Amino acid sequence: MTAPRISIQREGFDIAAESARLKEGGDVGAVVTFTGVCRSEDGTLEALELEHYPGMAEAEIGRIARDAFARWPLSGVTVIHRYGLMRPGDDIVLVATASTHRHAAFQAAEFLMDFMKSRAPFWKKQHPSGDESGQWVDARDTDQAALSRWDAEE
Amino acid sequence: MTAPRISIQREGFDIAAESARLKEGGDVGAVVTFTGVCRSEDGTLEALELEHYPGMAEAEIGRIARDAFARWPLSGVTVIHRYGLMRPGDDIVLVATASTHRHAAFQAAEFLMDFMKSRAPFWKKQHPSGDESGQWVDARDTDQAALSRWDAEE
Amino acid sequence: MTKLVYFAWVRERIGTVEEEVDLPGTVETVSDLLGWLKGRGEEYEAALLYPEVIRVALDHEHVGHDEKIGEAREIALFPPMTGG
Amino acid sequence: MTKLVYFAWVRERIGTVEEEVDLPGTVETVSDLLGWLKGRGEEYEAALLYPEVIRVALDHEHVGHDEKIGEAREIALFPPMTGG
Repeated sequence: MTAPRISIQREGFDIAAESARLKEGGDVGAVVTFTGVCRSEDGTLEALELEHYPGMAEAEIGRIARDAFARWPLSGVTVIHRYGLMRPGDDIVLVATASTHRHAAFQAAEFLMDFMKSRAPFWKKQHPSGDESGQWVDARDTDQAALSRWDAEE
Repeated sequence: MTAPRISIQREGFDIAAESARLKEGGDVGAVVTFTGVCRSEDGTLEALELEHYPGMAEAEIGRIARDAFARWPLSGVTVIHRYGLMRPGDDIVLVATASTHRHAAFQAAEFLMDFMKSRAPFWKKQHPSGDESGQWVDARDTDQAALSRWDAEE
Repeated sequence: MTKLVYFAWVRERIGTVEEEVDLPGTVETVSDLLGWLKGRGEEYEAALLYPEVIRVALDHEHVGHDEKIGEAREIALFPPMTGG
Repeated sequence: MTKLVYFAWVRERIGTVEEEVDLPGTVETVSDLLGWLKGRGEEYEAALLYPEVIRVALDHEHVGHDEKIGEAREIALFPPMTGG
């Protein structure tokens, strides 16, 4: 296990570079990446604003990553979350996991994303075309429910 | 749904380019990639030789991809499998899925990999250091078992 | 003095990014804090109308409403997270 | 004439990549084919010693051993796959 790489940043990220970096962490057989992308909501969305809580965001993601390391045999974890203004098609978040075995890499990536959705201190505000002030995205019950399944497993 | 992109090739692949291509397929919110990497087997492996059945490989992967499209709301699927001689750290296979929702993208990628392992006509031969003739990798019961869980789900 | 920081629509409704406050001795738990803040004016009342949805972090750690505030130096109030 | 193609250690043991054969009328199923091939010489016997592990594809489609060969033009024999 190497320390998780966690970055909260305004800039985009390079999924190929992040994947290559993870491969250096051990006798890696599987790398799984999840990229969350800003949707156009069928063309109605002009932009998405992402606010976060500096300091706590890194701390909370660190806790989630350490939890993943404790649950699965991982050789590396990378989490990059962007903030600021996103346009449809822009990458918002990257979760990447590396392991000797594919099942661990898949499970850990899905676990990390489920927790990122409801536990990392980020808030999305949608700006539909023609709506300057925008509206805050409501938390979804399905995201909350997605967390509970990890209690039963492993 | 767009047609799956399937490629059986000797050359490596660019995970960032493949991910970007998948994002063009619709109102994508989630892209999941799985990269299978040649392991060093704790330093004992010099090379891995990958043989395949041309024609059938494309056909069988196409069937698996269509099955994934039928099970989950996907906007795109990419499968690239390399053949030839691999060195430790080389990428062997890429499975990438795109969807509006993260759960579908994760599930479909894992499904595709489980089927690729036991159903796509590829065979691995390990060449340990100092062993010119090499030895064929045995199929693993755990890979076979991984398929059966998809019967019960969805 | 305790630093209070606000995010998303909690920040917008209160109209402040952060402030330093002198908490009275009666404010022991997170729940006490939410009740006390609500009495500080219209903006606070609008932001904390439904206190049960407000999430709170003490020094960067998410806690429940019955948690004791203790020696926390930075207390954050925000809506349910919608990241990822 | 039917084209037979071999892969991995089946190919190595038989010592041939592919060959054209004239299947006798008694060979109806995949299982019949494996039995008939086994009688063609030592190499075949070595390759097909445990016929139950041999996988077979008719015209690029994976089939069970009880499948009828029918009009298949290309029949492939190989060990369990180990891709991915």
